[in-house]
Amino acid sequence: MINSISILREIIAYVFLITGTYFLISNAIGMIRFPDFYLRLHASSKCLIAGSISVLMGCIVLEGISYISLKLIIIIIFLLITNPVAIHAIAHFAYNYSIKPQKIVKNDIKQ
Amino acid sequence: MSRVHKIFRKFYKIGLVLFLAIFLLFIFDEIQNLDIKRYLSEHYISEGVQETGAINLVTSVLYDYRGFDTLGEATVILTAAATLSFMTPIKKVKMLGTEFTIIIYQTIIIIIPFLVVLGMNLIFFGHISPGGGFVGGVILAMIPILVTINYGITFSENKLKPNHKSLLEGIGAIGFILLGLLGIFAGSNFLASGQANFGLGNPGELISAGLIPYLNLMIGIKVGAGLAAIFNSLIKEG
Amino acid sequence: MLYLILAIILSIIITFYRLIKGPSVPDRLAAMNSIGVMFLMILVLLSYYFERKIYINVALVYGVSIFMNVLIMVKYLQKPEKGGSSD
Amino acid sequence: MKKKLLTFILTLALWLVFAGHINFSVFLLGTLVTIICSIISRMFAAEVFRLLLMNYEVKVSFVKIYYIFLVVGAFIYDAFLSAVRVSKHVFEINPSFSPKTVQIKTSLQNLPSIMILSNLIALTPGTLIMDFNILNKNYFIHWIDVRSEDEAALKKALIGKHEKWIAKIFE
Repeated sequence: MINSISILREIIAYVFLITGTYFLISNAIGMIRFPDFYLRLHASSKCLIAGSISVLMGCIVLEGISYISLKLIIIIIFLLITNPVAIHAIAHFAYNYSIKPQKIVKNDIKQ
Repeated sequence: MSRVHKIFRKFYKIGLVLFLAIFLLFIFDEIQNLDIKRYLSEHYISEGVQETGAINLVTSVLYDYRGFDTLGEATVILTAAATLSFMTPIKKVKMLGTEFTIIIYQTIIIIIPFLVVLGMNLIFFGHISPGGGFVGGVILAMIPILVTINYGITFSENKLKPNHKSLLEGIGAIGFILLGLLGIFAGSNFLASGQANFGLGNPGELISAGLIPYLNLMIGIKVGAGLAAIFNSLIKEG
Repeated sequence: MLYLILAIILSIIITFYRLIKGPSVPDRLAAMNSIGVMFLMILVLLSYYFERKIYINVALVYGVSIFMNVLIMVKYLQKPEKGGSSD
Repeated sequence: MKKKLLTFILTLALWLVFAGHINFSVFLLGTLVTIICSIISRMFAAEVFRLLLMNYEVKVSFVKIYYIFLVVGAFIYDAFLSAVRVSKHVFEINPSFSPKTVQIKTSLQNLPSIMILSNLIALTPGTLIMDFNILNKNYFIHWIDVRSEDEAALKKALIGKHEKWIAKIFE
């Protein structure tokens, strides 16, 4: 009984870890394949955040309840607060650097 | 002709880097296969915990066995901060920079208490977990740097005066030397904590390892104040 | 666990192409940020692989320093006056 | 006074998590560090824990806790959904995009709520904030793929729903 629960926990943990690694690899390939700067930034924000959260969640499931999993939760909260802000800072910097989005369909910003 | 020259220059740089990498690889391979018996490192690893009382071996080497070298490293930061504050102009030249939006301001305000707790934890737990005075000082120095890039140099120097920073740095340096002199009063060498038996305690508790936590605290204060002073004077020069 | 670490190292190497090639400065900044977070994941996974879980503190400090790095770079980098490669 | 006690307990809990074990000496040092932390954060930022400093009744606070869980759940759900969509674009053979920049006006007043809404917008499927105007409270947003006008209205409604939740917490 105990053995099957530990096996189930390992399976859940590795599912989380493998999805996280998949998101990180898709971030790396998207950074190369996308044609425009802002599109690359989309790949770099969403896939990066989801991948890192998924890897850390896998580590928490592998660990169980202890001080180390609390530290990992603090890392998750820190990444959730700071990483979108860092991406926003880079996008704002590029907007001031006068990089225009290419292939635009409709533009609502009054020039 | 010029195009050939340009291509040659590009490949010359790449070839230089590759040559250096292969050279370093051979050197590391040689170092791995050397037959020198490492008496000193084996002594540190086997007896370090009992002699100094600190679980973290790096800290026990840095503040006990080689404490005098750490004093030398700390002097480098003191000299750099003193020289920079001596050379900067009194009149503040504003350095150009992109304006941040209100979102980034708000995030930085939320992060500041987290940084204080993290830095203090790294300093005070330097002898039983990874960390130490240098890293904790850098984390604490991030707070004045963040305030400087957020609200500008004038606000930052109004809140934390440069004189106070240099006073804090002096307290760190002099305190380190005074703690070192305690070893001489106890009848041992300069900067001796393990040899002079200053209450080593049980390894793994907060109050243990003799003088090492206090030395950590002094180094943390000194590095934090010094780095903040260096950053502010570099920004002011423009 | 080792194969996951190798996969993340592979993705770091792929992202390095954008860091070197990148036509403009913000491209390089975005590549630098993503390489930093990927390396943070490697630090967490390595502490599990060697079973020294106390080294998660290193990952915390590294995560703080990435954020600082991006903010200072964004603050003090400027567009060159003439001859810059904007488009 | 009650709110100050709450901030004290939160910072002390952070210290104990970092410390790794609970002891009498660790606890004593933690109180000292918490006092130093409150002094420094008072020096630089007056309104650090603005959410906790406000006055409200017991029944209202339970409702607020429910909405906090809702927002955190929306955070993580949006992150995964958007990552799946973007990674679907990555592995297409001929990726086709229709990007669009748009501006959205918010009705939020507090600065922390604006920050949290911007974090949420950075994670909803295919949006990215380029600029924020403090006078008009306008977000300039870059969207990755919007095929038609209906889809745009749908996504604007999604952002409006998040905005309503955050307004329940902070205002």
